Amino acid sequence: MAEITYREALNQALSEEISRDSNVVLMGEEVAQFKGSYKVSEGLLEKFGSERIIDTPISEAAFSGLAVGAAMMGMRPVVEFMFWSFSYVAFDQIFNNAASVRYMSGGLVNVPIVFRGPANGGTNVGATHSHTPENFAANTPGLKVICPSTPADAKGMLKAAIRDNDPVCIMENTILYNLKGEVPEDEDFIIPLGKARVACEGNDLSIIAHGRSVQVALQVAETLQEKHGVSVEVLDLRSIRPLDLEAILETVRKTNRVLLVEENKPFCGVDAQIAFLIQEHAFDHLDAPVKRISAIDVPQAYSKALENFQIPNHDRVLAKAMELL
Amino acid sequence: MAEITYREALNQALSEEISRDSNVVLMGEEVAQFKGSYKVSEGLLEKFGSERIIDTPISEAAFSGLAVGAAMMGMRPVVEFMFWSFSYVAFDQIFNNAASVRYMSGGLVNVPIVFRGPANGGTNVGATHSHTPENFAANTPGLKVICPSTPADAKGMLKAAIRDNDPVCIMENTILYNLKGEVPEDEDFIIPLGKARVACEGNDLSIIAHGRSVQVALQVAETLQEKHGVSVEVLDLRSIRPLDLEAILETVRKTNRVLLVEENKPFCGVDAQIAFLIQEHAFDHLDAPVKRISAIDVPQAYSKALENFQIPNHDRVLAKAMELL
Amino acid sequence: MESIYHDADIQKGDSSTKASTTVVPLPNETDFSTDSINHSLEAEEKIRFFSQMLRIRRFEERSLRAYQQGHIGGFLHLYIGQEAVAVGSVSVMSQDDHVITAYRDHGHAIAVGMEMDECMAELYGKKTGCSKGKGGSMHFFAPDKNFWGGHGIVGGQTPLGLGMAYALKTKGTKGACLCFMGDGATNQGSFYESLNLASLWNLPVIYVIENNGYSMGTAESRHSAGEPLARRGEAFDIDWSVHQGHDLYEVRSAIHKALSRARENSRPSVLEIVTYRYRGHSVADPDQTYRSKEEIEEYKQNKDPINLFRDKLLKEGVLTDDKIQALDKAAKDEAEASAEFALASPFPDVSELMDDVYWETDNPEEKSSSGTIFFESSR
Amino acid sequence: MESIYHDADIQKGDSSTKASTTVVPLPNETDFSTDSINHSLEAEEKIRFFSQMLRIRRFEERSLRAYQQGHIGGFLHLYIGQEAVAVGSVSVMSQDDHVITAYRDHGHAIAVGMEMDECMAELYGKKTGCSKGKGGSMHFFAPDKNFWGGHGIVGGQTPLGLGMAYALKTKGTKGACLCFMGDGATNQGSFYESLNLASLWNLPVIYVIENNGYSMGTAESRHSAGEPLARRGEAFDIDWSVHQGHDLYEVRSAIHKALSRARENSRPSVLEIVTYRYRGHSVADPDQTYRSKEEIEEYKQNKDPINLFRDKLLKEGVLTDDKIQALDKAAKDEAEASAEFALASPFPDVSELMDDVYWETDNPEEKSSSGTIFFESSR
Ligand SMILES: Cc1ncc(C[n+]2csc(CCOP(=O)(O)OP(=O)(O)O)c2C)c(N)n1
Ligand SMILES: Cc1ncc(C[n+]2csc(CCOP(=O)(O)OP(=O)(O)O)c2C)c(N)n1
Ligand SMILES: [Mg+2]
Ligand SMILES: [Mg+2]
Repeated sequence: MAEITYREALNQALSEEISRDSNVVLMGEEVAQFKGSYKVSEGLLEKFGSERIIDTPISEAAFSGLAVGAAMMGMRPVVEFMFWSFSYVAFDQIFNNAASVRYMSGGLVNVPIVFRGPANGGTNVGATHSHTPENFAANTPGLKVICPSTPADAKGMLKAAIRDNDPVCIMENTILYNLKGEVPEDEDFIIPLGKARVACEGNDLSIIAHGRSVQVALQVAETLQEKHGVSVEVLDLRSIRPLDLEAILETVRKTNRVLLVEENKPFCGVDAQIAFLIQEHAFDHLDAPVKRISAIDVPQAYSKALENFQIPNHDRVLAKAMELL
Repeated sequence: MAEITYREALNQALSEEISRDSNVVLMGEEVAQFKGSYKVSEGLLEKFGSERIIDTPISEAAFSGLAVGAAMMGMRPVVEFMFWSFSYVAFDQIFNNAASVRYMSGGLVNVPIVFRGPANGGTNVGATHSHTPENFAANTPGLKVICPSTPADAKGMLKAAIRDNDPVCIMENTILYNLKGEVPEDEDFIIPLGKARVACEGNDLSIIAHGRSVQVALQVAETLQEKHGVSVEVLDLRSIRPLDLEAILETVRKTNRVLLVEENKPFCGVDAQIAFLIQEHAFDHLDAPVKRISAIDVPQAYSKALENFQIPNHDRVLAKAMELL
Repeated sequence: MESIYHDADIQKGDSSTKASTTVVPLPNETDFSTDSINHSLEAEEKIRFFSQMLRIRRFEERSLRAYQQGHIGGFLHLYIGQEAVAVGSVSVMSQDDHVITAYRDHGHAIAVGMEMDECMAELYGKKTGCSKGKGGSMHFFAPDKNFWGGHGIVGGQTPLGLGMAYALKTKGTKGACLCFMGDGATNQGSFYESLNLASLWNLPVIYVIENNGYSMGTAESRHSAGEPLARRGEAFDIDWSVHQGHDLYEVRSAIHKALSRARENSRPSVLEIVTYRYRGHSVADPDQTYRSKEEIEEYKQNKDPINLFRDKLLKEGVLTDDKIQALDKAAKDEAEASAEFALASPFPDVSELMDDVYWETDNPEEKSSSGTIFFESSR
Repeated sequence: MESIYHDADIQKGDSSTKASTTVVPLPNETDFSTDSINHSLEAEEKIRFFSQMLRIRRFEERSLRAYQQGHIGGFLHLYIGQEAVAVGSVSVMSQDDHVITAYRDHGHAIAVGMEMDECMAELYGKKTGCSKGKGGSMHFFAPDKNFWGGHGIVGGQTPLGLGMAYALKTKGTKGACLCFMGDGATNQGSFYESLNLASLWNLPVIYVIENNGYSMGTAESRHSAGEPLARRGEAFDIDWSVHQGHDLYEVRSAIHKALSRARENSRPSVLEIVTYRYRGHSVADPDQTYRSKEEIEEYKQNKDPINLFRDKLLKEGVLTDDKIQALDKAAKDEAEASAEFALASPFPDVSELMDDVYWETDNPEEKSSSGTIFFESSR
């Protein structure tokens, strides 16, 4: 297996699926000539031409809706948002059209589409560019939502999403794009949606996270092991909807203490729902209330002095974990 | 005190505040000549003229943004969405501009604006017209969110919202518009945001709800009292952000059993957050896991045979309450 | 003979009142019957168009009664008065062409060939409805008839229609997408984003603005600056034109020309078709604040598309009074039967509530994902 | 003497390379210096405009260096090459007129009179920044100078600017709002919704499209159909025109005319001002895929707004080489000092993170609500 970056993993997934299925196209701002704002689509224009790798104007509502319409007719578009924050001007097209056309047509019409792009803080781009709407999407029946945290997952889940017959929202992370990891080269390497991953085993405390917070959780687990001899299990949700509830309950039953970590703002963040599910289904297995660390509850701050503290960083997560022990 | 409808209560609040403060205007589709799609603004055009009661084209993004811009310069616009569902084409203006301009300007600019309109199911208008985005708004620091459930609250809280210096989202309910109740005539009758209301006292079980679900909860409380001799306390949240956490914890400490009811879709609904807060702050006071009833987790169905079952109705809430006893 | 238009009587439950049958003199307009697309029509086809318009009207009149009787809930946006637009447009479509529209979709649905039964049953929220009762009045679909739906969010279908045109072009099909929209819908920003893309990428989409003069209770002059609305295409280098929607022949000519442009040059068009709706915006609209009874009457008298086409066909000798009576009776009977069908049909069972959300859960044998996908659905 | 433009050298950390001082011959263009708004200018004013442009450039060159040195994070969108647009526009504003713009906002900020110190400190994310370090490069604000911000979402400011014009009109102020935007921003739907409202309601808003030819890496011809972009106002009955942005006098004339139209008739305008950005879209843009070095050089050589204005003033005898040197030194010193100020300033403390979200929590003595408003903020 080769060691490649998260960026390259996405690139491979796109390249393989665009090769495999003539219905798959990639569209978005600067994805072709510019190779993608984060170079995720590097080389694809050269390989597949401008009919398959399509630069769009800054018209998120129109190109998202266009892609939904094309998907209704059997194409399988991958729509890149330069940031998920920019999907807010296309909100209706995603949350009404992509999400409910199948239901409203009594199942006559499918929408096999992928919306993807980064949704994260931590790069000092301020409030308007740092939204993490995985909770909004997962609130919406009809949509699927995934947040891969490793290069292998990025590849395997993007491929699964493209082959999926339902609309899938993929929340990536600009900071993860440079993360390296082993990624299978197999062209049918697929990570099915809805399967969580035990990122590290442990017995004393479970940290459940998604997206880049998984990496933070792993660092905290290391610190806790080394400095305090505490054994932490880290569960990477990977997929928010569908959700691997079984894996969640399993780790809770094992450690009886849970810390949830995410970059979402806290009120009605994904982890509010996870916490509810845990207390509903594993109430008697909890030795302490479920705790959470989210982004601090203010619009994303620009200054790194503020933002580094605002997102769930090692120290904040560690401190909260200690409260649970 | 006069008995008036929720609709009339809103009308009075608008009328009084528009009289009181020359910066207040009402704008939205069909609010003037047509008197509002639900007649909430009946008589206002005649009273205040077309400079204060303003019909807009179907341009939610532009008129929401226009109102935010005007608020930045000191006006206090009340923006009506015919349905909150239609705010999805104006999402960016509300969730970025209204919510974060104050923060991004380091506090130099305020946005004293009210966005209001109905957000509910139950009237057979289907998936695209039945969104309940109070969870999206409450997830967003910078916004305030309220869901009045009675005529008195509708009046007192709308007046409070208009006088508030921050952006307030009011989620009303088309089915509540005809609800009657006593409403003070006092022109300074204000119900401050962030105060919950014990809608009925009880000892055995707490049902916590907001919006029309409060009315459903009260009916269930009656049934439980009459048929099963169970004493239910119903807490009406009224305000989602700010949230009366104290009142929530108080009723939990009193009854030790909690059922949460809302019309939101369940995943990351408001009640996911309430459940989390309860287990975090009153873990030891819970005799059973917190339970929830939400809208059934599919796009809103058109057929009344489906939708009447989909929204939290008396029987579904009752059955869930029984599980808790 | 009877006047075709009598929905005012419907409210009293009487659909047979006699009214004047005077042939209304046409205003001084271009005669589109000589246009080759119309000139070449067989009598049979003309009769079919006439009958289609009639069927739409009778269907809607019947649905209005059902609404008043409490069988239909939610919204009901009637197309009565605009029938020539849907029928004329669809009549020039090839099998490669596709249609998408807004919530005022019954006319387009019947014009593309949907059955009254499935449509009426949908309005009744029944399991036999075209969308199994899940979509309702605003959300009829028939992909097998190239009909991609009614859509409830104003303007929301304009990017979808663009996507259909894009898919057609990408797949090498020589078809176009007709995307219908209202005058009020021109105030949604996504429409302009779509115009730009349509022109920039040479997509075969035709935006048909059915300008009935009102966006709900707001007259065009109060909701839009600049006339005519179709001119909004100009700055994007899109061909545009304005047409009279009460003349089925004119509609056919206009759409035919735009379809050719799409087929031959893969270029978009913006067509504004001036028309009128007789009923309120939806059945809930008391229709008292924004226009006069006279205005409505005047249109009914002078521009009713069905009356006008009937008169043309009478004059051409294609139709006779008897034939008209027979067609009308058939349309009414069909509408009545559809109401009976809808009434007799079962409601969907709550056990079906969770079907049709995800393709995957509906096709468990091909399911590739795992995990929980519905939450808190406990009953 | 030195060429004004030398940001290419900046990357090498050298800002003093000599270059040719040949006065570039102007292409055959209208001479706007005879226009009354320009003709009547005092020498002092002209020098101020020149100095303003220079100050913007030196500020941004310095900020670029700071970015390269790691003092600035996130995005940095430089305005270098476009200075005459902001300075020319602001120079004809009255105290009743207001400005709002997009994320490329440093030029407008300095043109309206914001201090380099507060701007540079904002870029550094410092407490002394104009937005206390909370907004960053894209979000400068100075309401006391009628400057309503830089806005990060493309096109998102177009309805806000409309609202400012609406507020001005409602309050009876005789002012207008200048809403700046890029060529790429014309592809956002909210812009068209705003145009319609501006015209329909006669609002004194002026949309100034700073057409620098590119939306990030996408050339105008690849992002927009139909030329010129300003024509997009026509179908809404809005006056529009296209101007050259390298000529400060032309910018002044154009904006002045639009401001008069706003003031006197309360009518909107769409002005397209053709300009060019020398640097990449943001500092992160390697600027290698979408335009040639020659294209950039050609503009720098022939259309640099500062060089051209300098040459005009030299010819008019308003400026001398010495004076230019002195002004340039002052601008550089000021920029340098602002970098020092920013560096020396403290970062905001995390205890201030929750300030400036709600007016109410910042004004506890006037607080009217109760309850919990921030969640899970435990540290
Ligand atoms: C985004 C959005 N805003 C508002 C509405 C409510 N609404 C439904 S139809 C309508 C009027 C549309 O008028 P027009 O486009 O002229 O179509 P017509 O009804 O005349 O066919 C309005 C305001 C909606 N469905 N979607
Ligand atoms: C809605 C939205 N989509 C995408 C972006 C990312 N983005 C920022 S600037 C930009 C290009 C804008 O070009 P233009 O309007 O011409 O302004 P310029 O940068 O040339 O000043 C893009 C795509 C954004 N900020 N907002
Ligand atoms: Mg209309
Ligand atoms: Mg540009």
